[in-house]
Amino acid sequence: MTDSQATPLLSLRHVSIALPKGADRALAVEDVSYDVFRGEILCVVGESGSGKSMAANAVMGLLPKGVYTSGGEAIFDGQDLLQLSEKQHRTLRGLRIGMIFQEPMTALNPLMRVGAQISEVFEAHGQFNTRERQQRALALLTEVGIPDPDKAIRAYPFQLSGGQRQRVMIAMALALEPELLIADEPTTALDVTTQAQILELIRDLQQRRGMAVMFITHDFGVVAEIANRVCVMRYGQIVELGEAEAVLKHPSHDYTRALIEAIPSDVIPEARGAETDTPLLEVVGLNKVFRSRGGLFKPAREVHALQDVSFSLVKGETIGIVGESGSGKSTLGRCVVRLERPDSGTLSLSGTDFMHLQGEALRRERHRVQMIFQDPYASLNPRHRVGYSIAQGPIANGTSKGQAMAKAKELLALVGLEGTDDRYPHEFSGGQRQRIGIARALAMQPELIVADEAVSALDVSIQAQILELLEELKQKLSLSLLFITHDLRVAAQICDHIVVMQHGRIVEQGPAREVFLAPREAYTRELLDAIPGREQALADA
Amino acid sequence: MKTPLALAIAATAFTLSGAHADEPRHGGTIDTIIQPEPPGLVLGMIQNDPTRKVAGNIYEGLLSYSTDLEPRPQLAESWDVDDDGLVWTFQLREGVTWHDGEPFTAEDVVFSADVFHRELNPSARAVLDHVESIEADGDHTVVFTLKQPFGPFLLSFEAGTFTMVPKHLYEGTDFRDNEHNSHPIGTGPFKFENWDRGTVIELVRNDDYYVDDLPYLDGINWHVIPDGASRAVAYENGTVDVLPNGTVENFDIPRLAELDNTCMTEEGHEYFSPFAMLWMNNREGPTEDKRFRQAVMYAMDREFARDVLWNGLGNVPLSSFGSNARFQHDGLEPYDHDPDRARELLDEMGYDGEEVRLLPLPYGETWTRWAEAVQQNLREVGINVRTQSTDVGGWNQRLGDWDYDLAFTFLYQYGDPALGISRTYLSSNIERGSPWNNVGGYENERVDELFNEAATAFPDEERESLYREVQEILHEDVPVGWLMELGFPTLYRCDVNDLVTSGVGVNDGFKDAWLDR
Amino acid sequence: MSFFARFAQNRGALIGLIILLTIIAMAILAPLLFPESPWRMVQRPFLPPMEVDGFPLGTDTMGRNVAAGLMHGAWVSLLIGLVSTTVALAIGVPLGAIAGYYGGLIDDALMRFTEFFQTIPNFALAIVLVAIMQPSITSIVLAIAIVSWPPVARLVRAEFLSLRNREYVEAARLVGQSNTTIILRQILPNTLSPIIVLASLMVATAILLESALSFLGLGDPNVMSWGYMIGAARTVIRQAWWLSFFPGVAILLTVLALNLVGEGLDDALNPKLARERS
Amino acid sequence: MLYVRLILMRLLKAVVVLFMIIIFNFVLIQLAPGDPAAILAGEAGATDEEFLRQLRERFGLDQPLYVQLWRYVSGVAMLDFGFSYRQQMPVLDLILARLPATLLLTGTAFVLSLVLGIVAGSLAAARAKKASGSIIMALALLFYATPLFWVALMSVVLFSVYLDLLPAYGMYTVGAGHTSLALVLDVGKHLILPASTLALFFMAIYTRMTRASMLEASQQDFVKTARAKGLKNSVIQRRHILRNALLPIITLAGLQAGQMVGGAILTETVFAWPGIGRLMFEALQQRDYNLLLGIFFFSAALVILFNIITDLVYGLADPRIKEGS
Repeated sequence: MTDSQATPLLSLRHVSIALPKGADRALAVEDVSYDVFRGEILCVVGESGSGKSMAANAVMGLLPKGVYTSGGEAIFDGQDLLQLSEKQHRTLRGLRIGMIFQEPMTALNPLMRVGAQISEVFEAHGQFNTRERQQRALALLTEVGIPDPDKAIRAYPFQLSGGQRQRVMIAMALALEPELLIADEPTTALDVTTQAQILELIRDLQQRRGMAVMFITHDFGVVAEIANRVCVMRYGQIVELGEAEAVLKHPSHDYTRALIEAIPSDVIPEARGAETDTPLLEVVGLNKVFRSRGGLFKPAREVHALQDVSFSLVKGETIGIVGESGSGKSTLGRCVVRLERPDSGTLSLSGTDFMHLQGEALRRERHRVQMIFQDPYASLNPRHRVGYSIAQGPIANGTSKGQAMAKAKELLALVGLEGTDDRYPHEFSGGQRQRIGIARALAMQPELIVADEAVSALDVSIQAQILELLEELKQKLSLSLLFITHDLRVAAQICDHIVVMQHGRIVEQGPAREVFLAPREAYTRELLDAIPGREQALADA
Repeated sequence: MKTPLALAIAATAFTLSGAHADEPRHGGTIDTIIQPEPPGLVLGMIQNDPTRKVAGNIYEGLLSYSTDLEPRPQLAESWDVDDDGLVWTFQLREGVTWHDGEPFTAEDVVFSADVFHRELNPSARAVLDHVESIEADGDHTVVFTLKQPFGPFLLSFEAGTFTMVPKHLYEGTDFRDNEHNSHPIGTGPFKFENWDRGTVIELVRNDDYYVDDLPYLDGINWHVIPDGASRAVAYENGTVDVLPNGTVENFDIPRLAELDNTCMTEEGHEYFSPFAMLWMNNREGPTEDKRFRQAVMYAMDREFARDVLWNGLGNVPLSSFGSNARFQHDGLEPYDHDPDRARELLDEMGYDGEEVRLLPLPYGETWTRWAEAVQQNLREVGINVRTQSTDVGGWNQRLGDWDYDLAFTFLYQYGDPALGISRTYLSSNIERGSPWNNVGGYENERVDELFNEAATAFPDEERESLYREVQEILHEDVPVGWLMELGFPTLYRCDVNDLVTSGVGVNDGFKDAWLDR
Repeated sequence: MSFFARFAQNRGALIGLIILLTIIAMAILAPLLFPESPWRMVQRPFLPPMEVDGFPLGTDTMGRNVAAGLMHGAWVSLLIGLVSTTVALAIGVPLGAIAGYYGGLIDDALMRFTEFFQTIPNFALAIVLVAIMQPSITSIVLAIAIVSWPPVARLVRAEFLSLRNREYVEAARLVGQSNTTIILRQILPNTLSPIIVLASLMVATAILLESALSFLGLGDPNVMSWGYMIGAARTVIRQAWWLSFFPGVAILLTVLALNLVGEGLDDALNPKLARERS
Repeated sequence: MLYVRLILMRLLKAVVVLFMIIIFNFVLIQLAPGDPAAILAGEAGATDEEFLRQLRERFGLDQPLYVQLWRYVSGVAMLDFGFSYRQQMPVLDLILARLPATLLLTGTAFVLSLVLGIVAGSLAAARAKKASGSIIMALALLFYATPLFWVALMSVVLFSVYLDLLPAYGMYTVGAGHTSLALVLDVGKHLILPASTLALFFMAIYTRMTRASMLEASQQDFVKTARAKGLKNSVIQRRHILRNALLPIITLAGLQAGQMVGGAILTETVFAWPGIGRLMFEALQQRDYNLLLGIFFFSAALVILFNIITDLVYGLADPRIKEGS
């Protein structure tokens, strides 16, 4: 697709970007060189901290405060972008280089109508009169495929869904038909089906307009989906640069290989037989409604988070609850551990009614079900040493402090963090914290562990390690696990059974293999199809 | 036989008080200050100081008083008393009208005294207790018959105490709810015009005033300015021309008095002659002991208070009778500032350092400072004093409930011991609930006897010897601390002439005042 | 970076701290440097500053040493600021914690209660309370505390609301810790930094409030505070500027210092914000 | 329609709060030593039992407390706030006569402080790293730390006494008989010192708040979006950062607006401004229960009104609230 002989639209040469003093390393980006050509999509891939976004920000002149380019050049249409004044940069931004960002929720001004925010781009570059700007905005919204653009143009961002907002962002970035579009993780915060649509849109627009796209992502699936060329980064340096297909199929660098291998494959392990038939957890006809109280301007609202949800889990089994945001999967998990109280239905644990327990009685029974949380940064009290964080559960349940602390040390060793019990959470990385969270759950010797998006916030390589650890512990301790995730692929790797949820209802449930390889329901299929890079992967398999 | 006591014409009054070569001129409005803002302007219903100041120019009494406390004609043209001192006959001035045009007659006097004041006015009531009957004899004669002679009777007719109120507007109504209360109607030289609450009370000239030519001024604006410093500024920048006593802080007086075209007089307070005292609870605690009370007298540096706090104005009293009260005994040994003597007395009584509570008077900064000075004086002789700050409500309550050890106060002397002094010492005047009676709880039979006899003795020579004996006993017993006879300076522009011509100062002073501009 | 190093990065905070320490030193040294009561009338009144040895700041209306008053006043003003803040915290923190942690009806009831106190204008309420209890150190401290706890309660409630669903709190709930333990050990320690910052500002506000009350004549007559000194001096502001000037500057500096220190604490306790701010 | 109903609900709630405030204050005032009768009698310098009895009977103070409370509450329910003991006028008349002065003073100070505070705060935020920004903040801190009454006194001495530029006290020139435009100018002239004194402190608060809020808003993602569009910095500051930064300031300003009534007590006292704050202080000193309760009622009502207005304004400023459904 690419004509590598042509002059690059943007050419980075030996770019180095310095971090402020006190950061974990001196340079965010070190001696990076790559080109972006007209009509191609270049994916810059890397895990968090790889510096993949920095060069793009430097190109836009949008480096965070305290961060500055310390060397190299970025030639765009004959001029070095790194040498431009703020004023010169401004005339390029929006007009010749557009940019979209990761968080569609916060990237739009909440107080301005969508139309006005798009019109602003024309205004910034002194183009058209007010009426024409509105018309163009409308045309753009139509082009990016927003349903009911006449209405959307007058809408405020909060009235749009995440995907719609990202479309607005794209409309804004493309308003003046820039030659280069920089997309900084534009789909990371979106649900998988929405992600597929947005990727489709970007590719479509890129081809129609023949512009260059610099697409920054952490996800090799996405790379497989849209990239012409790939630039893999680690610790601020390029580890591999080449045609997408070549890199994906024959990665030359170990790191790239490791990253690609870390993606859960579509090879589904055989289901293990359950040890017994007696259900450990029985959920029958569970319902939960959230009611928000009205304010001066807000009428009261009701959200049916769970509707008639039934499934059961046998001891030693792992069940995956899969769904997109708003599907009710997390509410289900929280009901099971009784952080929420279901409105009706049955929830029993080894025969005991777990739903109607209250107060002190509930507190005494709580140790039976534990949870591993999503956000490794929020799940540990920053003011407690991790050993104590693990030990406080047993202490609360009557174990002596000395014994509990000794047990905590053991558990830390078990999750691979030997001798770290007197450190504070901020001294650990995200993956390590997740290990501590697991140790904390294990400390209670629970009958059931609920893992709520336990690996979603982690980089893909770390994600693989944690999944491995869980698998290992499952074997060793014959754990029963309720694994909640938005990622059907991850679920298929670790779960015996899969429950697919949508809008608070169970859409489909069954053995992992079946659900994954031969889904019965359209929605499940839709979910599977939306997984980026799946076609590639299937083709490989 | 009737003895004419006085017969003078008001119009001649100003020639007595000033040696101005110029003839009085008509015209001009005077701006002055009223502090605090009065609760209302109906004298007789309200007798507090600000009401007296403003309404003293609207209402009048039968008599007014010179700065020597000699009675002068006002609404009464002349008066007689019979030889027993029991039957007093007042001849009223003819042709006097109320501000609404109705004539002023003897019926108004009888109504005011016998009905209105008996119901509403505690200080008038104290005098009326001595009165057997009040009768009108035609339109212009009123006869008061007393139960027994009452020495200070003729001093009781001042406008603030014994106001004449219009019978035709008040008779048969609920006095306190009368619609005219918001627009007072008197006979005085000025008429009520407007009261913008929180800002100003405006009075205008009464064109129908019964003395020809008077008043000279077109009106008086009484400004309401709550902050002392701002009041001083108002005078400095020329907004107001007269600062009646008590309107600026004492510390400001020397500075303001130095300003160009500024005069100061201390006259015009003789009728009230405020006497600052320190209540000492005679019932309990260390203050129950006479020696302790004497020690307090020796410990206090009263000269310092006068010189520093009151800028040398006023006068340290020898004993219980002030210099403006009659019958003062000047042969007593003064309680000078003598800390050593105070310590001796405390040792002698065996004072053990028990805490003594001191209640300052919540009437402004000078009083607060004074309490601080006294506190320090007492501490220096070893008395363990704790000051209890309070506001007017708390002060009233504490004194009324006798819940104090030492407390500041000041009392008007009203020109006669029977009106202003005996009330502090009579045991019959001990009653809970009021801060103005014998709050100290002093009880001495002999003192009671002497005061009662002296009040009704006739003539004055008789009274004098009784009062001498009382003063000797009180001087020894120290039922209260005698702090100071307060000076009440009035500051004014020198081109305001004939401002203070009576024993009540500016309260009725604007009648004769004129502007030389 | 250590806490103090972060604090000291803010130059203003460092200056504030130095001023504050100086004032505390003044308060502590007062009885040593001026062993006599500051109420003692020791020289002629209205002595201007620097005129007579031993009276660097002159004397007041009654010949009392202004310098002595200022030093002794430091103690009183700081004490009033600290104690009233402590009392306000003692009311506001538990209320806010309970409201924020339990939510629902309890929260509703407590917040209505808090709003109720905020509906009456602060200063007016303080005046009424002092007048009713009669002016004394205790009543002033109480009145200041009573009018200043609602913001504490609101802050603590907001913090608790945002923290109570933090995953570590939920984890603590799941392991069976009691509500009391969770409130005291899990959440409260994590709300400390905003509380400390607010408290430093409250001390400043309390000192201002006390001086305003004193100005209206509602101070304690037994203790020499800066507010008292200004209140007493306002009537002679024209003759003796130094009487209100020095305590005025003292209040100003103290409030200034407390604010600077508060900002420094804020920076030091919230390193993320500090970086953005600089 | 929905708004109307919700606002009605708010008003209903406000009525409940107001009655609670009445009862609270009623009880509070009863705890104060002394009563209005004793004080009135005390001022007269002479009193006797009869006089006190008359006054107490007249004021209804001889009744049991619950009867007094019931009478008062039922009176207020009929919008009858009773009679001022001391001023001998209906409380409502007194308050309504003074309220405009306070509203004029606090309103002017409020607008002044808000506008200047926001302008200064935005400037300081835009120049956060420059000397000019630091100077603005230093001044704001200085104003914040300076006792209000001290500034008031000093400004009187400076502007009124030494420079003789502005009137030191009062609301208008007494006896000048100004009408229409002249009166407006006269009142305006009198307003300058008290309003700016009162505004100074609040301006300092708004300045600091605006700056902090703007710095926080400038970290938001949409600011980066705006920059990516190529918008000028000044446009970003105004349209994106400031507008979002104003939201918390609206909340704060709503709270402060109510509190200003209380804060005006000092200003009104020093400048002899015939407002409600001064009236309150006097009523308190006089134990003029009805008047004091009436003033508390009205100032609380003002606070509640400001809160409702704040909510409405917030709703207008933030579409998420207005159009959230």
